This record gives sequence, structure tokens and C-alpha cells, in this order.
Amino acid sequence: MDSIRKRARELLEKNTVKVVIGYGVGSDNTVRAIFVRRPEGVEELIFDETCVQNLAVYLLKNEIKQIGKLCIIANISALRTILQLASEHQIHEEELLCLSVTPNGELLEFTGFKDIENYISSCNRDLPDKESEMIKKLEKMSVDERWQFWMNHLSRCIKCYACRSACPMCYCTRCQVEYNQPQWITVEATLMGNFEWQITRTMHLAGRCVNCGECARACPEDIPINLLNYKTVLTVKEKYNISAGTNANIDSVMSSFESDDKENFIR
Amino acid sequence: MNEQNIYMPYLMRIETVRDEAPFVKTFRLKFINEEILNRFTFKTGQFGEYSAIGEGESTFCIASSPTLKGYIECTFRQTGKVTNALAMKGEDDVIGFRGPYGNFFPIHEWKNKNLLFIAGGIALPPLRSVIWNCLDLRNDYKDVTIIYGAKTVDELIYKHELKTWDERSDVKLVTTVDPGNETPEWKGKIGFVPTVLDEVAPSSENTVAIVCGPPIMIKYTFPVLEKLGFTSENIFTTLENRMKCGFGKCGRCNVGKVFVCKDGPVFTYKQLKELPQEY
Amino acid sequence: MSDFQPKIVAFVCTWCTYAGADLAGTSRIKYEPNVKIIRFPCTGRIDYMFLIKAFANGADGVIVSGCHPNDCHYVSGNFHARRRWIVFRELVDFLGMDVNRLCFSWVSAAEGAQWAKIVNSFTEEIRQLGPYKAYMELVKKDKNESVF
Amino acid sequence: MNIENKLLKLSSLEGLVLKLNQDGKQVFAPVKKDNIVNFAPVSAFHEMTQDYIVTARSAKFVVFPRVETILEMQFSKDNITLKDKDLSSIPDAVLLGTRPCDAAGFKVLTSIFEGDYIDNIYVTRLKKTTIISISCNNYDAKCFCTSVNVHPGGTAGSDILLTRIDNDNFLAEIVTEKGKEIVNKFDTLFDIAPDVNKDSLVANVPVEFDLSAILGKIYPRFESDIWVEQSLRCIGCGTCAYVCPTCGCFDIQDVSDGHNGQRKRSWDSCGFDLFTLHSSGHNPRNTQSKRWRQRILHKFVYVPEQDNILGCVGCGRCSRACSVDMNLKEHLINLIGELTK
Repeated sequence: MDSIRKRARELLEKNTVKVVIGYGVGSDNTVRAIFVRRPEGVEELIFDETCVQNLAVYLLKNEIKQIGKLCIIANISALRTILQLASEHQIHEEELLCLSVTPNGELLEFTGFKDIENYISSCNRDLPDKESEMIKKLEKMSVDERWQFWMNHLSRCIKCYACRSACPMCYCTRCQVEYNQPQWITVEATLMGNFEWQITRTMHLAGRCVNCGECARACPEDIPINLLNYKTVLTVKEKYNISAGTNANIDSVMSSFESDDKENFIR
Repeated sequence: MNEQNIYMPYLMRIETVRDEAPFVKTFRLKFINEEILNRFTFKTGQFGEYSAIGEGESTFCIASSPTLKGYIECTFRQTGKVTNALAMKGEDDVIGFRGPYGNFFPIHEWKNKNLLFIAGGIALPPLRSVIWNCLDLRNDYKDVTIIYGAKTVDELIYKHELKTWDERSDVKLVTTVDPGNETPEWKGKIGFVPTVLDEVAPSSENTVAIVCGPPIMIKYTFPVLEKLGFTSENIFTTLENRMKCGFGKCGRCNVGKVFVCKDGPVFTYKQLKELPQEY
Repeated sequence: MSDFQPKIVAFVCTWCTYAGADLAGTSRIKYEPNVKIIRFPCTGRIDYMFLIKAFANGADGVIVSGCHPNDCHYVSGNFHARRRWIVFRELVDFLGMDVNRLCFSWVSAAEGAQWAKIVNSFTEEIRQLGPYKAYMELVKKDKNESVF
Repeated sequence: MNIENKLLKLSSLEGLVLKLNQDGKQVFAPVKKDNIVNFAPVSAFHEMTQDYIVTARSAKFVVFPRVETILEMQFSKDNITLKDKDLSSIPDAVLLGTRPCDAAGFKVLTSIFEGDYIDNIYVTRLKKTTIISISCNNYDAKCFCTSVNVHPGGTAGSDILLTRIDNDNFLAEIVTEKGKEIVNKFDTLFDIAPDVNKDSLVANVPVEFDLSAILGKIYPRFESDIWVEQSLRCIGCGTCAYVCPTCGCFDIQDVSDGHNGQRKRSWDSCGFDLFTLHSSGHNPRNTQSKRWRQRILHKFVYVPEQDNILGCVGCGRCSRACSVDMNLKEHLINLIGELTK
């Protein structure tokens, strides 16, 4: 933690960066994002295993971009997001600086996307155990049971779009649901609309999701929507052997192809 | 019609459809229900919620003068789902209308004054209502000057009425188009509305200015008017913000403390100066 | 065989399957009349939302069909489509939709008989499955008066 | 009317829930499901949980559903028929277990939906809903009702307010005629009130800030940087507005299949970019900081000035639901600090 504060202070004092996006103590002993712009502010920075929010969501927020060059204190999810965003040409190496800490407390400073790629390749990128088990459990259910499971959950959805806002990969300035010619998905939070919205969200994130789980964490109704994304993560990995957020120079999975993609259902 | 449901539109039949400019249409609408037809009144500057039933509602001003009885007119540009659906309608089709909502231009306070109308592009409809209202009470007012500009000659709306105004000896009409967009036959001025206003330099003496246009035009027109000596309480404009309900409930059209739908849409420049830039 | 006449919507590419279906017709091959064909320029244009909306509007089964791999008129449209379908099929299966009601096929312009065969067998499969009640339930809920 | 006190035994409350159900009323009460407490229909008292500070979502959905058909339309070949909403189809409902802050929230919603144009759908729903609140005997760090003039034992907005005396007994304060009707109808369930000091029975929520330091003072700071500062970490979802008991902003949309259609009113949030976007592409509130400012000013300036009622009841739901910890209480305290600088 001290090493992060020290480095952040240096960066701010030398004016190398204008703002450090990091974690700080929130209300009631929670952790939240903080934006440090003055060297003396670095004392508020913390970094430990409770720092789970994917701060990369702030990299594309206009009001933060306007401040100037950014430094982000990134956990593994955020690092993977940065690579994925880079592969989609949303961020550029010279615009930001990445700091991170290894599990044994060593400060990492990434000078480029290549660095991040090297580090990520040695990290655990698997889905969390709890969710993997849940997916297996759901897969074992009958179709009807699965349908019931999702209908129960999705009937609670109030269409607050917290899943979309919290997702660092949902950076479209105008979302598909905001177009009304045609109105693909109802504006109101009705069950079918909720169902279609989740299909849309998941399909748009297929091959791009870095399984940070931010969508489910943001959901005020605790709907396990991250399972949908994780399912596509597994599909993409199994069928095409690609994991999002490991390579800054990769074509998007859903807009590229191999002429021998394997499937067994097309007649 | 049930008076109790404030969201219930009146059904109106389209009497005529007129193409004003590319993607701009004017509907003449008549209430289907006789009772409402006879009862309905509005004041110039007020607006309504027009619905392409099954597609949604859209907000436009009432573009005809209140002095004309039996019908109202609205002019709109096709920009989205509802306006596109409306544009598909033809004569004898039925649309919905709720209103009138909002405040109005205090034309009775302008008696014996000169009137200066300044409009840009698709913002002429609200002023058209006032212009005709005042022209129908012509003896109440002194000089009437209209400065109207659009991007291109094609985009000037109400072309036939511009002609009528031009031919009238008691109206001074100045039309202008953006530089570079004039056609060889173009007889009017060339330049942006604020510049042309500066050129024409109407006297501010005993004069009320009524301005309506896109935000950028309004922004540059106010200083010119002030330079010409207009006081801020003698400059009127009408605002528009995204609206859903029209009566101050849906919570989106407010500019600071005031709701455009309830406290507006007509404001003086004096009032606007005290409001934050949320329009 | 039950009396149920399923509604089936087929999204097909104009260059291969549509021509194939045409060939089936001109060759006077009889096949089940339950299919309503919607023609697209390419399978790459067939958005997953089309399939969802077909079910929402009362389809009991959906066929998606286009050119065989390497035969796409636009070179790679069907490859892109295939990637999309693989992910989409897995996803809707995971969401509890009945993937047996989705039929994907490659039918070329020369395969009129193959088209008739696919339509016949798929119609029979859907007939066995019966109407898609679960989805209709969802649509009905959507039209409910008010949602709390 | 004067508030009348009664005693309601726990066993009688159980009976009351059954009887209300039998009476054809839909009873909504806090129910715990998947560890979240929310209002849901209950048929018996035991389905209701006692273990909650406030529910995750507010109770406003009973009078202001998240999606509501406001009128229906039918299309034939050359005719369009509009069908008004059948107000008599709105069911009688009872809200049991709302907190005094929830009840106070209805007052704010009412001030929005009444006024110059009276929204009869809302008014009818409210009229057909009896609100039986239960005073708070506990609170958490997100609660700040007392700071915004709402009391954990306050009767405003409730028809009947229950306050727990001990394990088996509630003090029932009959606040309105509607509450009185329930008491009259089921008078065998209510007993004579004991002499208790109610204040000692309800939670003592500390006052955390001085409201007068905000009221009338933030509007001049419209252009202040504090709005940008506070909203930097806001990600712009609509959660805060959707869980709020006083947020009444809505959207109107038509849904139609070409033969039949409905015009629907649904919740909307000022946190969305689309909320104020013009068709020209111009957006008066184009950044998150402007939208955050709108939210605060709406609650603490616009509603108080227009309707003479504070737009926030201090339930703290927005702060609990927020995934990025936009803590309203903290922001208000921070705002006061800025104002007094």
C-alpha cells in the first residue's frame, strides 16, 4: 500500500499524470473509487483483496478523461479490461499509466500494453468457483427448470441499467435499447423486455467480457446476470480458444471467424 | 371523452397536409368531437402533445393563430419515431392531441408597440401563430418586422405565407439564408440571422422583440438586440425541452426551478438571464 | 401425428436457400406449408433479435438457413453468422429456451429436395413438441395491465 | 381528525392480515427472499419478515407501478378507438409494515401527481390503499430521517401507525379516516390502548446535519464545481431513482401490435442521458454531474419550493442500492461543508 502511495505521489508531484484513479475507504467501511488529483491526497489510497470494483469503467467517462492523463490502480479485472479496450481501439498507451500490486505486495508499473499482456498471462483468469458451480448446476437442470429460474430472477429486473453502466465494456455512446426505430426492446421493465435486454447485453459482450462480475455486483435486485456472460466466456473459450482481455492486438471474436469453426447442430 | 384521465388525447382528423420543406410538414387538424371543437380555445404560444396513436407522443407548438376557429395547425420536422409515424399520415387520418399547455405570449400588453419577430429554421411555427394573431388585430400594433433565416432556400418554411407577408405593405419581411447556400434566384439576404439583424438594425424604440430559433442562434441574437437598445424584458422567446407529460409531472423539461411546460414555454430574456443554462 | 399446425418462420439468405426453396417449388416437390419464409441478403444480416422476435410474435419454431461454408455470395457472411449462432444457441439454451425449436441449416440453390426434407422433418419435430407455451406465457405477461 | 390510540396484539395482527385478505384486499408486506427484503403480496402474517430496517425497493410501486397502462387503443381499418383506464379495476390494497419514511414519501409523490393537473390513476390507487406503518425500533448507518424532519415514529402519510410495545403488543395510532374504517370493520381485534411513552419505544436516530444549512442555499451554487466533484464516481445508472420512495419522474411509451395497443407509463430516472436528450441531438443535461445536480436540486430545492414539502425522506435506500457508494447523507454533509466555506 505504501509503495502505491509513494509512486502515486511522485506521479502527481512531477505532473506526469493529472489524476490517479484508485480505491479508497467508502462509507461504512466499504471500498470505493476515489480520484486523487493532489499529491497530499494519496494518503487516502488503499489496495487490498477487498478492492474488487473494476475501475476501468472510469477510463472512458468524459468528465474524467477531461482532467488529463490518467493513472489507474488496477486489479486483474481492470488490467484485462484495459487490454480488451485497447484491442477495440478505445484507449491508447500514451493516455494512461497503470499501477498494480501483485498478491505478495510487489508494486507493478506497466509501461505499455505488452507489459500487461505478459503479466496477465501468468495470472489466474478462471471464473470464480462459486459461479462455475452455479453454471454447472444450471446446466444440469431441465430446460423448464432453467426457464423458471431465469423468469423468477428476471421478473425482478427494474431496467435501471446498472449492469450496463457498471460494465467497462459497455461504452457505446448510444445503446441498442435507446434506439426506437425499430423499438427492439421495450422501454418499460416488463418480463419479456427484461429477457430480451439480457440476451442483447450478453450477445453484445460475447467474446469481450473479461468476467469481472461488475454487472451482478451493481444489480440492485441481485439478479445473477454475470452467469450469462460467464456462460458465453466459457463458450468462446471452448469453441474458439479465445479469452478476452489477454491480448491488446486481437480481432473481436464476434466480428472475425475461422473457416473451420466447429459446430454440430447445423443441418 | 373522459375528462378525468389527464393523459387521454382528443382525437383529431387531419384536414390538409402541406409539405413546407424537405421533411417538414404542416397538418391542419380538426377535432372529431363536435363539443370539443366548439369549446376548444387556446392562446398564442401554447403547445400540445400530438400522438401518432400506437407510436407515441411528440410535443409541438400550435402553429396557427387563435383567431382562426374550427381547426388548429401544427408544423413538425421528421426526426424520430413519432414524427416519422405522423408524416406517414395523410388527409382524413386520425391523430391524438392533448393540450393546450403552457403559458402564452402577452400580446395584449404589446398594444401600440412595434413588433420585431426573429426566427431561424424550424422555429418559425410558434412565431407564425403570434404573427397571424397580431396581423389579425393589425390596428392594435404599429410596425411589424419579420426577420427569418434558414440554412438553405429550400429549408425556409411557410414559403407561400412569406410571400403574403412580403406583399403586404404593413409588414416588413427580411429573409436570409446561410452564406454559400443561396440559389441564383435568391432575392433575400445572405448571412446568419444575428448578422442580418445587426445589418437591418431595427429601432428598439417602443418595440418588442420576439425571438425563436436553435440555441446557437438565440445565443448570438440576444447580444445584438441588447446592442440595438432592447431591454431584456422586451425580448421574448419560447423554449423547448424534451417533454413527456406536458404538465409538470414527468420531471424532465425543467430549466433550474421552472418547468418549460408549466411556467413556459414563453420567457422573457430577463427571466432567462436568471435561469441556469439548461435549455 | 397430432393435429397441431405449427407456425414456423424461416430466415433465409436470398442467394442460396431462397433459390433452393424456389427450386423445390419449380421442381414441384411437395413440402409442409407451415413455413413462412423471410428473405435476407445474407445470413450475416440475420440478427439474433429476429429469432427472438419471431418467437415473441407467435412462432413455434424458427429456421435459419443460408449458403454452405465457402459458398457465401459475400465471401464470409455465413462464417460470421455461424460464429454468432454457436454463441447464441448456447446462450438461449442456458436461459432455458428450447433450442430444439431452432433449426440451422445450409441449403444451396441446387438443393431443392434438401430444403423440402429439412422443412418436413423440422415441422414434424415441432408438431411433436407442440405449441411454444412457455414463450407465449411470457408474451402474455408483457401485455398485462400493470407491472408492480 | 384526532389521532386515536388502540392496542393491537400480535395475535390480532395475524388475524388482521387474514381478515384483510378475506375482505378482498391485497396485502403487501416486507418479505425476505434471497436475502433481500421487499414488499410482496402476503396471505398470512408469518410470511412477513420482522428483520428489516427498510425494504430494498420502496413501497411506491403500489400507487405508482413500475409499468402502468394509462390508456388502451384499438385500431380497425379506418377507425381508432381510445379506451380510458378502468379505474374501478384498481384493487383495494393494504400496505403493511411500511416505515414512517415510506409513508412520508407518499406525501411527496402526492404533491407531484396532484396540483394543477390531477393524475386520477395515482389518486385512485392511493385512495384504495391503506397504509399501516410500523415505527422503527432500529436504524442503520444509511438512515438519516431525523435530519430531514421525518421521525422514526412519525405518523405523516400513514393511515395506521403501529409501534411495538413488547413482543406481543403494538400501540396502534389511528391517523386517518381510512385507518378508522379498518378499525371499525375489525373492531374485535383492537383493544384499549395502554398508557405508554411512544418516544421511548422508537429508535433514536441521530440528527446528522442541519437541514436549514441546505434549504434555500444550494440553488445559488448551481454552477459550483462541487457537483462535478461529487459525481465523478457516479456511473449513471438509474438505481437511485428506482428505489427512491419519492422519485416520481416517468416516461410514456406506446406499445402496439397494429390491432391493439397500450399507452404505458413507466419509471424513468434523471440519471440517464436519454432523459433530456432533444431530437436534434442537443442535451441540456449532457454530463453526469449535471444530472446528479438535478437529482439533488429536485429533492432539496424544486419540490420544496413548488409544493412546500421536502423531496427526501431520509430512508437511505439510494445509498444502500448504489454500487459505487454514492452516499447521499455523506454528500449532503459535504455540501454543507462547501456552503459554509
